[in-house]
Amino acid sequence: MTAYSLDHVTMAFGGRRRKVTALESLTLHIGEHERWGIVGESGSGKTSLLKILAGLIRPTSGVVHFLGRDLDHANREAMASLRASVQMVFQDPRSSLNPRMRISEIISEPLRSPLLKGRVDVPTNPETRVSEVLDAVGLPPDAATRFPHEFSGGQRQRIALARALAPRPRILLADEPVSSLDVSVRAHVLNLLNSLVDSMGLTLIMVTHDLAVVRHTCDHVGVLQQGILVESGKVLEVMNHPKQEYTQELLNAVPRIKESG
Amino acid sequence: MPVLRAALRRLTIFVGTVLVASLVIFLIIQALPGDVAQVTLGVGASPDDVDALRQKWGLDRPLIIRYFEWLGGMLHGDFGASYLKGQPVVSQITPRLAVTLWIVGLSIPLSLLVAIPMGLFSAMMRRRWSGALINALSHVGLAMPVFFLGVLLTMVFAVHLGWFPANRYVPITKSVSQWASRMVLPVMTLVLVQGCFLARYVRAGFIDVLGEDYYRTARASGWTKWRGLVRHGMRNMATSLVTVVGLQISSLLVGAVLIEEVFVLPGLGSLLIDAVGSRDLVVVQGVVMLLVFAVLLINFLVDLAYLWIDPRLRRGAA
Amino acid sequence: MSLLDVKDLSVSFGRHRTRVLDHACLSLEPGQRLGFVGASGSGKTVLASAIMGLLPENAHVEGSIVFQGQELTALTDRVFSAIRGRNLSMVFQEPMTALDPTMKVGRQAAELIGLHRETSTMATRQRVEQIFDRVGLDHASRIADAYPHELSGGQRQRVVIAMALMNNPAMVICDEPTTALDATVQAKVLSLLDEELAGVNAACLFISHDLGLVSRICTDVAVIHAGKIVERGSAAQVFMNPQHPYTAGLVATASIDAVEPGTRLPVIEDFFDPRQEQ
Amino acid sequence: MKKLTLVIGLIGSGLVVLAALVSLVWTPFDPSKVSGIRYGSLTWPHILGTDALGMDTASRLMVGAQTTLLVGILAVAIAALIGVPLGVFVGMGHKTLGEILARGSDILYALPALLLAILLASALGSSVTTASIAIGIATIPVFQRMARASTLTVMSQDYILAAQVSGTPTSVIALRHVLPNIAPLLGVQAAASFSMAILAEAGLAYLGLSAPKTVPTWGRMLRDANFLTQPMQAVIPGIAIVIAVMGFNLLGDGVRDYLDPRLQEVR
Repeated sequence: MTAYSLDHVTMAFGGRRRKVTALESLTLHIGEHERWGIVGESGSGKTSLLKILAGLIRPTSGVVHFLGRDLDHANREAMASLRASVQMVFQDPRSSLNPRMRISEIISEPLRSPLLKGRVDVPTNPETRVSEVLDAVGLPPDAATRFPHEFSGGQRQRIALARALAPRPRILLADEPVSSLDVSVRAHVLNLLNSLVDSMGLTLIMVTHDLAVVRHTCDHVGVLQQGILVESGKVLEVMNHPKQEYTQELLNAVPRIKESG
Repeated sequence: MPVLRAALRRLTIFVGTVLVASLVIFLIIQALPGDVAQVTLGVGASPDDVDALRQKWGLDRPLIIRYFEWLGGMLHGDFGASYLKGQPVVSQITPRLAVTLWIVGLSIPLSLLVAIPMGLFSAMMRRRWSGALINALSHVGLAMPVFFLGVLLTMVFAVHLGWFPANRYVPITKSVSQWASRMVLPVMTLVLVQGCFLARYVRAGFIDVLGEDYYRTARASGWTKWRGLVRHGMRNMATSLVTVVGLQISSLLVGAVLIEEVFVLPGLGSLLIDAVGSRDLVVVQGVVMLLVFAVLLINFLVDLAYLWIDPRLRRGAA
Repeated sequence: MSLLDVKDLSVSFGRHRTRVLDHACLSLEPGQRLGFVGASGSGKTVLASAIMGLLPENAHVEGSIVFQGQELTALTDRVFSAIRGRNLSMVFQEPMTALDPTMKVGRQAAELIGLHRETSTMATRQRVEQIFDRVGLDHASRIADAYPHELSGGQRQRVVIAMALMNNPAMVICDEPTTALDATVQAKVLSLLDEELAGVNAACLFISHDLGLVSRICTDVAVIHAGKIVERGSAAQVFMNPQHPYTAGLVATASIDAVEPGTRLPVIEDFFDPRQEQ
Repeated sequence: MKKLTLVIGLIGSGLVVLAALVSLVWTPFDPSKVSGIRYGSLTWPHILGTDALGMDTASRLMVGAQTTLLVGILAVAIAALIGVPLGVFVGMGHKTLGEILARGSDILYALPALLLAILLASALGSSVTTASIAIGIATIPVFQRMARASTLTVMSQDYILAAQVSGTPTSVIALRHVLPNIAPLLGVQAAASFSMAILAEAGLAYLGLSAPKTVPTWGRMLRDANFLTQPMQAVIPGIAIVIAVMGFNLLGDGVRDYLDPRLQEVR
């Protein structure tokens, strides 16, 4: 089954005089259990794409189907199913955790969503679920009673992951999940993300500027350049035989240790 | 010309708000409880007499017509005539406006002259006792009611030392030296209080600049601490200060009434208070409109100043 | 004699004297490029600020920093200011905020000349446009008349680099100069830095958490962990044959593409247990 | 430094609250009773002297503290209860309404509180309540702007997006995320506005636009004192005003520094 299918989706912001087109006629099909990396630089429209997939904004034109249903904001049923099965991880864990809430409150927030009431596939006991997911992301159970500022950047990103996984989503959206972290912490979070996506059979859609991360984590890749999807396909095919000069440029820009010094 | 377009946009907003404000003022004043004619003649007056007076003052005609007459009159400088004295409002306002404008016009630039060095110093030296002392001083000044400081200064300089006279105001046209000697204490009072008030904003603004990356860049370029802060901090600090100074001018136009009360100066504020006391609504209406117009004009000028200070505002984004 | 000689430099902050840099020793020869690598919070930026004399007021500095034969820690602000921007300059991390938003970039760049030399307005302007041209800013004259907010991140960082190179300094400190930039822009700015540093034969202290970046620019590498310099050597030696376990961990985590996709990535703790260290 | 601010603030504001509380049950003399001694000097039993009518200054000063606190509470309550919901509402993204409100609050913001008070006093008659209402209304835009600005900051954080992604209703977001995060700033603003209200009311009282002569307030006492013959009768209420204003001001600053050093210096 396809998780998302986007048909000629265009997203434009601003009024008549200063119109900015973030996405232009984008067509993309994402199957369930696939792992997609959407690569682009600032201004490529990748954040808009993610927000459309999360149902936070509505495209200016074009059609989005989610699990086969037309994702029109008027279609309450489709929206409810989207909210109940899609979760998101953000770039900056300092900004994605409310500093005045305890970790247990943060993680259980999606569980308290009115959209989940009466659904059988959703954990019913928040406390048990909080300790389950804390354990899954490798944090001690006593973390639940603490506040975000008591944790390091990498740990906070684990907490954000725990929150996203709490309601047992089918699809995980990730917005540059490791780019605000040190190289040395990055590996931890990527390992965790990989194993969680594996064990829970999630569909992953990750937006990033780093092709190395995509190569390691994803099986599909889409390259966005100034709102246009210039290339997409299986990761290895695209990376080994890039059809676009821009993709090649991105590949060259991946920092790696130059052996010859 | 994005600058011109932005300026024109602000001008349109300014004219629009002045019109709306004039309508609101007119409605509030005309709807105030108390029939002017009745009040003027007293409770015992016969209804016929009251009606006659109403007719004489034109209070019997529809509101909307009276509004447009008033508005049209003001456009060529006619604010109407006082109900009580029959005198044109303009002739009452003009001499008093001069007094208030002198006070405000002198004290604002002088208080900036006090506030900027004070704020600069206490920002840079905020971890030393000297900066903390200046900061504490500005806190005291901030808490000081103008009328209290006015009374204190009068006690010391006029009563005790006898340096300045504390009696009636003399217009500048009569005697410059007499006028000046009577302006020293009121202006000094305002400068001390306003200076402390503004110094707090100047300090906060400069402290912000000290933490900015561009200040570090300036230091790395070879600016010394102080000169770099003045060179790259002044304009950036000014962006926040301009609004405050604008508000300060507006509040002083009315707030000067306190100073006028302490030093017995015949200014605009005391005219307003007197007119409110005697329910001379035409005068109240005229003075309030004039003040509100001045306030909105200052707001408009502050907006224009922003366009000049902060280049980021010049392009579209308002 | 070395260009820069840092001896036993310790920096601590605040009333509790929290020590963020612990007896750091470091030297740089003229024209030499040293990559300074560490995680965030390891004290690498503090070292840069200490050399530039731009530490906040609540910092306590012990030890010595000798630059071109002059003891920097003993200088007054006025004397030090004459060195900054002329012999010793710096490129900062965040191009979006590093420039005064209320001043045209050409004027800001011109200040570097005005502060350190006496020249005519005409000559200054020519020099600014010439160096803007050199750092790859097309239409140098138009850029010079622009305000920072009118330029892209890459353009701003080029302006900052141009300013750092304005007076042909003997040494440039680069503090994560490309982290805030897009990947492709990052690569371009990096090779620009490489060329220009070589052009004026300036020494460089390149601060980064990313070994990949450092390996492109630097001949030597120092690794800092928790305020202490744990390893120092030539880039080839440090990357190929790291001595300290922490460095080995850093090297292993830096190259994601050396690992089979989907498998577990190595982490620092595989090599180095920080508790063991203390 | 930081602790000192808080301590001085606590002492200043504490003195005022204490005086007001004690005066509810006890004052040295009946504050509105005329004693035989007019223009009394600062001697026992009238330790702060008596005024021109022979009323005990110390007692009037204590009762005046009640008025002072009442003005502050009333004005801040009016301003915050109207300004904060408006600001949060606009900050959470109601565009057309936001534009209209912004214009309205711009005008109100620019209008001097004193002008409003004069108009209101002439409409409703001068009393402490009228003065407080006028000051409160004039302070609405301060709270509205601050609430709006800090709401915008909170709304730009990713945890809001995270809540939206899970389908958390807007009203819950406002209560769970926005209000707790803007509360500290609003508290500091309330303390600053409290002291500004005290200052403003003193000015109105000095002009005779607040309490009638029978109610003892500090501004009124200063107005009624004859500083040529009895300077201390003007100086004492003046100092009381300074202590109260500075106390609440420093209290706000101190609490802000103590709670959250990251908060900017605002006012």
